[in-house]
Amino acid sequence: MPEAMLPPETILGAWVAAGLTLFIYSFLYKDNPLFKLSEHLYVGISVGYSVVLAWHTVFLRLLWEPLKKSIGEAPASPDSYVLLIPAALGLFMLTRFIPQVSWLSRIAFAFVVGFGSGVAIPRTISSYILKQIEDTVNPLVPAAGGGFSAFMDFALPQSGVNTVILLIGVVSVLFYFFFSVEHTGAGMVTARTGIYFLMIAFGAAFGYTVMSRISLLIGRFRDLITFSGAAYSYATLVLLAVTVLSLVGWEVVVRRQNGERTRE
Amino acid sequence: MIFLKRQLPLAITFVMGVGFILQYYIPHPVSEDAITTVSKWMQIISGFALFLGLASLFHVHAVKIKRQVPGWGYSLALYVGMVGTMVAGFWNHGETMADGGQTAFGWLYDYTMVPLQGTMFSILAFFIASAAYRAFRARSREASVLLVSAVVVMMGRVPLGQFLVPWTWDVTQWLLNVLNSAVRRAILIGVSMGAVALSLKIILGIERSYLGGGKDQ
Amino acid sequence: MIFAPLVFALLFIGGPAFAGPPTPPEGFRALDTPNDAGKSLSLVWKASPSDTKERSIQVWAAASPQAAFKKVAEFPSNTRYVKPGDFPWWAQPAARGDHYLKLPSSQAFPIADGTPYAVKLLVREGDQEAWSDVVQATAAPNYFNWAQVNNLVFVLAFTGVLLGSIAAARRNPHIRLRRIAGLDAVEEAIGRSTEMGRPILYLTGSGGMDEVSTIAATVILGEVAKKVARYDTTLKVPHRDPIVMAVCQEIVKESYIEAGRPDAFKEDSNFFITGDQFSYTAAVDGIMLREKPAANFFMGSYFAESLLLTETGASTGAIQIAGTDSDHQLPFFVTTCDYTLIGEELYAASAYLSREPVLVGTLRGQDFGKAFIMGVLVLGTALATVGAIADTEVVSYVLDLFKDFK
Amino acid sequence: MKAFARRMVGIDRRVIFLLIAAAILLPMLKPFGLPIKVSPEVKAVYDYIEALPERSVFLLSFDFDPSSKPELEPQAVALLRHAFRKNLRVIGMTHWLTGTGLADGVFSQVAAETGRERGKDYVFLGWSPGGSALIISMGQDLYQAFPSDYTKTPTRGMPVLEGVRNLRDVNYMVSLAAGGAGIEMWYVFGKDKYRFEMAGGSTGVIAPGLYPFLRSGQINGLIGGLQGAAEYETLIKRKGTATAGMDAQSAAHFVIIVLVILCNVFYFILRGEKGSPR
Repeated sequence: MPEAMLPPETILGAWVAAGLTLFIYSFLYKDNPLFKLSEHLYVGISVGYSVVLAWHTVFLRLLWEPLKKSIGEAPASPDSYVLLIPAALGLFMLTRFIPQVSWLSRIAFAFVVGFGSGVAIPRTISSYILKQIEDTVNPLVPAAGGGFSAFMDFALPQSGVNTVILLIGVVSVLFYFFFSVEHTGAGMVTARTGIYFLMIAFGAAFGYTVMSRISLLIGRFRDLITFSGAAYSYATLVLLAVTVLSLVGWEVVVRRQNGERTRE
Repeated sequence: MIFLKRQLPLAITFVMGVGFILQYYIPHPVSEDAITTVSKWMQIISGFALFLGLASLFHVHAVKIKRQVPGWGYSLALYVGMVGTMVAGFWNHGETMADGGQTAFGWLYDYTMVPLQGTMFSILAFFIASAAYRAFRARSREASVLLVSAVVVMMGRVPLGQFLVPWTWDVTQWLLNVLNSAVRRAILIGVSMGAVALSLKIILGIERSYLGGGKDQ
Repeated sequence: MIFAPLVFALLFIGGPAFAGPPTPPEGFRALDTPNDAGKSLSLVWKASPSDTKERSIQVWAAASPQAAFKKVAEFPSNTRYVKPGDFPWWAQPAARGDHYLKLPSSQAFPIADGTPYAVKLLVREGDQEAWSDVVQATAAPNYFNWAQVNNLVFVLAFTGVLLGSIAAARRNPHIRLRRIAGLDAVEEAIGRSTEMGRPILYLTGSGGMDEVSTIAATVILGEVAKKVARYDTTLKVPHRDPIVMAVCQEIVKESYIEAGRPDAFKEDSNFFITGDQFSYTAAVDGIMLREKPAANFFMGSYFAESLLLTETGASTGAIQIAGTDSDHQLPFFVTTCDYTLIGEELYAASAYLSREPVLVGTLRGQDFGKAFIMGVLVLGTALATVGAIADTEVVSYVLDLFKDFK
Repeated sequence: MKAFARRMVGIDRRVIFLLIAAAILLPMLKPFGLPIKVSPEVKAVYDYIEALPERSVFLLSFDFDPSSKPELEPQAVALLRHAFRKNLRVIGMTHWLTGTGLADGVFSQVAAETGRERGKDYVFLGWSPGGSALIISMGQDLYQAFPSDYTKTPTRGMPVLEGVRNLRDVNYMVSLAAGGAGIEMWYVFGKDKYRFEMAGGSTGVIAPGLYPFLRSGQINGLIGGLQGAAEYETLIKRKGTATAGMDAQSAAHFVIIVLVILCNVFYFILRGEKGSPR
């Protein structure tokens, strides 16, 4: 072998990763125990991971250490204990599961949701409404001049013709989401235009999403190909055989059981 | 008691909501300090909230194992994964790397969590293909428009498409920059207005379902 | 403000003809930066026809007129103009076309609130230079950002419209709302399930009770449950969020009581699976394959799981009705479901079906808002075009109202 | 003819799954290397970083987790290579708890390959909860929001953070986002108030939804999906995993396009028939 030997934990890792990947892909054949096993493992591991990191980041770094420090420096000052307020609210949140005191959790929810709503309102208006209006309202004649050919430049997002199309699009789609008037007459034309705009955008999003999902598959396949090499003692190939054989075995057992049941 | 259970939460929501709407318009350092402090508190509270979801998961699977309902073995696997990761994590003090080498916690992350999560999402690639085959039909004029636009973008966003049908690249750029932007913007404005309306209703106590159901509400 | 165009005109008439020796800048003054948190000063001076790239301006500052001055900034004299869009007309520290420089506190020159500082400018070209007078100003934090007052007006106006339309809807909840295509299918789907003797599956999405889409989904669930109770079909609602589940349990129970079938209500029609995205999806897919529901409802907000759910549902031959404001998943619902409520149609559907005054009123309020914005977009574009053709700044008195200033 | 079409419409979807797997696997084993065209929105990000002076502060937020690794990791690697080559000071962080280990790995790997030092040339702050609240907190005081970095080293006094008090001192920021907590949040709660220039890198799923922000200048550039990463790799003239994946991407897209066309052919053949598939 030309390359240096890989450390044993890397090889073991490759076997585990390749195995779990193939087990999950077995879902494409049908729902089966291998898939269920790896899926439950996945949930367990991700939960465990979150717990560990949350503990270290929230409790130690944001709560425990600053509290210890401030109380150590100024034990008499009430300011040193201010972090106990969010800690208490956090604990209130957890009372959700204790019916006798679950009302305490409402206080915590009220605090969080109240803050969230208050903070969101002016910022939503600024970024999602005013800023969007600002960029849609543009003079139809290009500021730099250039005449009709500049106006008709489709490639330039800010050109006159694109400003007009953008305006028609925004207004017609907004009109489609207008519920106080029935879509008849001129309203129908506008609403239909809105639907066409919507469908084109959905199509574009679909195409873009296809790209995204395929990329993920490429990423997984790349790992599987790497792990099928000699350096990893052909992990992918061996495990592929194991997975297929297990699925066949499982099929046989299930069919036999079903057969017995029908005979009974 | 009724006050504590019913009015107090609504009062807190109102005070917090109105206070932090006004905060936005006040550049004074006092207002800046207020948002700094409370944002930090929110960081801590949202850390606790994480445990809310975990607790229910814990409960659901504990019940399954205790009653030995069919498939309880999978719940056991879930527990093994969770406890194993937690033991490794606390043992390594939450570090994935130590002394230039990988810790057991880091190993678990790299070789179980990363492939499992990635694989789960990549299954969608297969489903998207079968959905395209089964559902992408020119049933109506709207459906045809959707279909054509999807195909053009699929072509325009990859080198092979740009190579075979060069105009798809420009058309894709235009679709995304102009038509798509227009639609997204309209949806954004509409949905934002919905979100602002909901936030206002929450602050004013008109909408209170976020507090959860229950008889004492 | 009115002479802003005049300054521009002067600029154009002037040109390089004026290039004499440097003169002190006209109208130089210092002031506390308006609408900020303090610790910063603003400098303003008039534009001059002799501003060029070669002529530079230096800013010198000191703690008092007697103290030693320190150079804090240098730039060409034809930069730092107040440009349209920098400030709204109702909160301009300087006229458009004037020079404006914000001098924040820095390590080189710290500025404290409450103490006066002295500032002067040096105009320089080649080895020739001219000093301005020394001006003084005191930095202070402000209590209100006037540049954002339009934002606040919108918040207040929208609150008023919202409360007004809710009050109107309380008096008359049967305000006309336009027909929504997917809704007729709800009845059809429930009817079909009854005929086939198969259950109905209803999902409320991935969001918590603080999302509009989830609230709409629970309201629609209430209406679906009423019909289900009347037809005597089975309803299954798997959940991802314990709070949403608690709310839905109440809602379904009330619907059964309202439909006069409290006996038919089953506590376990709402059940919790897990908060995890893919475990939940796999479990729901399992339910679809095993129990073959005749109708699947997907309401609320969704992420990548949408296609896994609807593709499996389509393969069992169920009627599928979706409604979501998650725009990134809409393409998949539109292609794989029989009917899809797009974006706000979901909110509208909940109001339409329930005729709940708060929901109907909110919908009306949002419609007013949208009508207003549509008007602003069309008239604004017209005004901006007129402004560009006539080369006038007057239109900005209107357009600035709908801009986002910081 | 109709019988054939009917059979094809009802074909087992596992056949389609196999086709897709083959379309991806074959070009990966035997790539054909088509040239990659660069879009203006990706070029904008590159140009901005290119124009930054040395030792400027560049904040890179990893707002994704392993589920989007194949799309966003190549973007992160390309951006970091560029930033380190330009000798920028890089601050890394993440809003996604489960993406923490991944982000740290990317930093260590690219830093090792370019010889940059932790604490001096870059810092990885790790994860902290709060989302928008965290951004506000960072905008006020970075050291309050992150008292220590991912390796538990105190952030105050780190050479890489010299002169950095809060988000106002950041020269450029890029959020690599896979969803909710990402680009929009950074804009609304961060850039909007603390005035730094920012761009976004995103998965293909959310990219179309970000175009309105690109148009209005709320973000100055956008790197979309694997194609975007490949474009960036082309710009920094260093081919990586994204460029390598584009052939497989092309092939898979074409299989899907052919499937869509076939589906419509069969649909039209069967259309007149009674009880045709919905």
